[in-house]
Amino acid sequence: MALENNKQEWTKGEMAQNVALDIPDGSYVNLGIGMPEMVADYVPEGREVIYHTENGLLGMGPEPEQGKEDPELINAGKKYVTAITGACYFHHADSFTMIRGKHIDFCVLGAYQVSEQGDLANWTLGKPGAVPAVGGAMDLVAGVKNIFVITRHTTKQGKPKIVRDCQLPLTGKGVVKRIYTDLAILDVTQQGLMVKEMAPGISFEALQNKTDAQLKMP
Amino acid sequence: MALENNKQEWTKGEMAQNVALDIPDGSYVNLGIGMPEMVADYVPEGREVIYHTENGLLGMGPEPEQGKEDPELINAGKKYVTAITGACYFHHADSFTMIRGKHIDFCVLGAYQVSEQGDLANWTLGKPGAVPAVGGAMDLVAGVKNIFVITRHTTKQGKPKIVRDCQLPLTGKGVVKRIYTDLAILDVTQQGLMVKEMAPGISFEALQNKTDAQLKMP
Amino acid sequence: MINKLVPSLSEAVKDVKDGSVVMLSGFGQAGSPIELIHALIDQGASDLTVVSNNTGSGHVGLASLIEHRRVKKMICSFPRTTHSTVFPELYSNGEIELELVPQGTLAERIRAGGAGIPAFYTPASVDTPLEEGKERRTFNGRSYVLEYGIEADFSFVKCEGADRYGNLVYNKTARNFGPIMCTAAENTVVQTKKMVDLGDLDPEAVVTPGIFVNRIVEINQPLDESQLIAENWRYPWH
Amino acid sequence: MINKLVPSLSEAVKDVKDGSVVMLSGFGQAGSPIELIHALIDQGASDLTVVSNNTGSGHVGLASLIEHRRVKKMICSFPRTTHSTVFPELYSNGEIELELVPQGTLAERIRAGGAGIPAFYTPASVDTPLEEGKERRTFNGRSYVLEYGIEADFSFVKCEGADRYGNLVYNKTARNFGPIMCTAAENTVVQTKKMVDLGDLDPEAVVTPGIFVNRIVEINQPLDESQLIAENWRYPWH
Repeated sequence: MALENNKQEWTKGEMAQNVALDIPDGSYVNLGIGMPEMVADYVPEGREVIYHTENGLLGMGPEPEQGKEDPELINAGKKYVTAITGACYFHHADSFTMIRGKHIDFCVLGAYQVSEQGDLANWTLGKPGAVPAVGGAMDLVAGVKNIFVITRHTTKQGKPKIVRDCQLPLTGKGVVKRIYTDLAILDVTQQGLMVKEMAPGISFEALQNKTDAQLKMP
Repeated sequence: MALENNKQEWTKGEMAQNVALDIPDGSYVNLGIGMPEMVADYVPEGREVIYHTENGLLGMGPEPEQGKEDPELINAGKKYVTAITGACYFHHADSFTMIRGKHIDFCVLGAYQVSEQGDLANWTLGKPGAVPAVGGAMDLVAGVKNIFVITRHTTKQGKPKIVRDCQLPLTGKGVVKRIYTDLAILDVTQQGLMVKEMAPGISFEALQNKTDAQLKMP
Repeated sequence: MINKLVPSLSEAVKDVKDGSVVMLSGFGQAGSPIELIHALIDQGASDLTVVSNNTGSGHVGLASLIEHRRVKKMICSFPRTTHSTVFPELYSNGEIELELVPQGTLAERIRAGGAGIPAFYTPASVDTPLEEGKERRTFNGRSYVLEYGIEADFSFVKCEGADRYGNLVYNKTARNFGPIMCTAAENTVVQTKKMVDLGDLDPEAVVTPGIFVNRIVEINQPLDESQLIAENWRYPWH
Repeated sequence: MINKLVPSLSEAVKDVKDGSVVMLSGFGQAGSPIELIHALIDQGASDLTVVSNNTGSGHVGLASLIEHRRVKKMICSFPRTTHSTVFPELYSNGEIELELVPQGTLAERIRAGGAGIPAFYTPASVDTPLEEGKERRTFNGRSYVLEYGIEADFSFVKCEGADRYGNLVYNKTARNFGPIMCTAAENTVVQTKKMVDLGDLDPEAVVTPGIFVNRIVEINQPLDESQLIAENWRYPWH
């Protein structure tokens, strides 16, 4: 959508880049399925970041070339991946030792809703009859040092995803540290949701209008 | 000591052999420090028995030749050992997964005292000021499928080691399945201590006289 | 002499009983013991409780086992994937039970079952709907829930190489739940791509020590699940 | 760029503080990071709580650290060995605290500390004097005690090979407590016999993934503790 002054909201690539810029050299990072995976494409020159995938690989590399896919080398989203030089494999209990034991520095996840207290809802819409599936999400939010969320600021129907209180079933309470949307970067603080940065051309008022939670300028 | 009819009690070697005969082909076995270690010398022809040492080796072999000792290849008693073909190494948590998780078939331990209920005291004399040391004994008796004790029937002072109730601090309660002494082989059963076999030439009365616990003939 | 190799798949799975708890290795297709699962379908045991991260795809492997109505209950973390239709349909109709477990909790419960740990505390699922019915406890000011070890009657596991003692190595991310499931079952049944001579596996690089393995069957060229699904195969084949 | 190699022992141990909790790998001599321990003696931190299976032998390594009165408390399973005199003497005089832990419980508490598990139940020590002060609970008719995870400020670990990411391999039974201690400390400091190039370690055979390691120092020819003891050496050397 076009914003004021004919400026645009951040593209998906820019959102992913915003996240990538905040991940320091030498970090161990777990990327959720979907938009979070794009973060790996924007690691700034000179930084070495190691990707963990909970199905047993530390040192996940990019997609393989066509024809070089190995059905026994996949990521948590069950996509074909590669392994970098210096990678290693391990079993699931060891993999979640890394997660639950606070060894992973950053996890980037998608969200259905995030609350101003950092509550996250991202595993089920809770519709009756639908098959619930949680995967590793609850372990990740409970164990990774920094939980970053990357998400559109509103749903396709224009409803706010950054809310006062999550209506959807929670993945974890008070777990999100920072939110990267197409409109802003928001920090979850004890004082509430602080606007760290806004997409070029958007005003605080316009941002607040698209947000159910109360925003604050630092 | 000489018994009736000029017969002798079982030698240490015979005691170890008595144990070895009761360990079937294909068993996984942990041997305690001291006399239990001798059991490995008496495995009958045609049986393959795999020895576990809790410091991280499955497939422990005999002592190395002189001059071939490796300070990084030792057993739980910190003696130099070898590894058989087909052995493998693992860390301590995995090693005690084998023990605690009931994967080891037999453990042969020494004893200060064993009670008629199968209580075992073998880790400390409980003397004031002495340094207590437990090692893996309590895990072994809690987790190995069959706990065998190999011990002299009486102390050097002639006091019974097979007792009604242990006076010494316990390693575990109701854990011993069978006791191999120089005078007899005793089964711990719900009906009490059953004499399975006696050393040649000893009478039940003589055996009972050297035993504090009540013995029964099956 | 110890030799855990058995001559056939049917021999390997012969004593699974109605009502058995069966763990199946694999994360999606990777590491899924598809030949053992098909042998289990042929064997006929039903009312099974199956522990596996997913619920299978298409109409082969675990999905086929479920489709044959052999599974009473699934214990898993992620019961739907791109090509899974069998489980969702039965679940929506209330024809199969589901115990949904966070993936790390599932892994730890299996490890605990194998390690003689009856129960442990974990922070995962606290303050979520999956906390329901669990005991909560605070340690050092943080909340945790009590979770129980899982033990199985059988584990079916796929690996890359095995020797006659049952020492195993795996391939890449097909390792996943295999090593912990090997520890947690009364009977661990393994399908290996190759049998190797004793001594061929580096003692420093063995992933599953033989003590955790009961039977091995050699399947040199296991089926490729995604290919079967793409070609619309169903087990039994038609 | 990630490069965990540090140039010196003193650099590796520089920030241990008075009162730190320090885990030391090793089972007897095998796997004991003797050079790191000597560097810690030189560094000077005191009032340490040390977690290690034993209490050292002779007057080198851990025994020397204790002899220098740097250790307030030992958490271990077996505080005496053939040549240990330092710890027993201080202990008899009430000059050092001892928390005696069954070996499997010690290993599991360290693993739990590293795995984010605050507490678990185990059957070891039930109905013995070491159950004293522990919470008992029954699961499926059997009694267990509650045990707590241990986390350390530092782990000092000896290994065989390492790369700049911190991936480690070990040698034979010198592996013992190393891999779990690597997971349980805020700072894991490793002495390796050799540094290897990235990619030289088989990804299937890495024992400690680099994520658990903070600093590495290369000690090509570590001291042989039993030889030092036989020759009556004391650290610092005299």
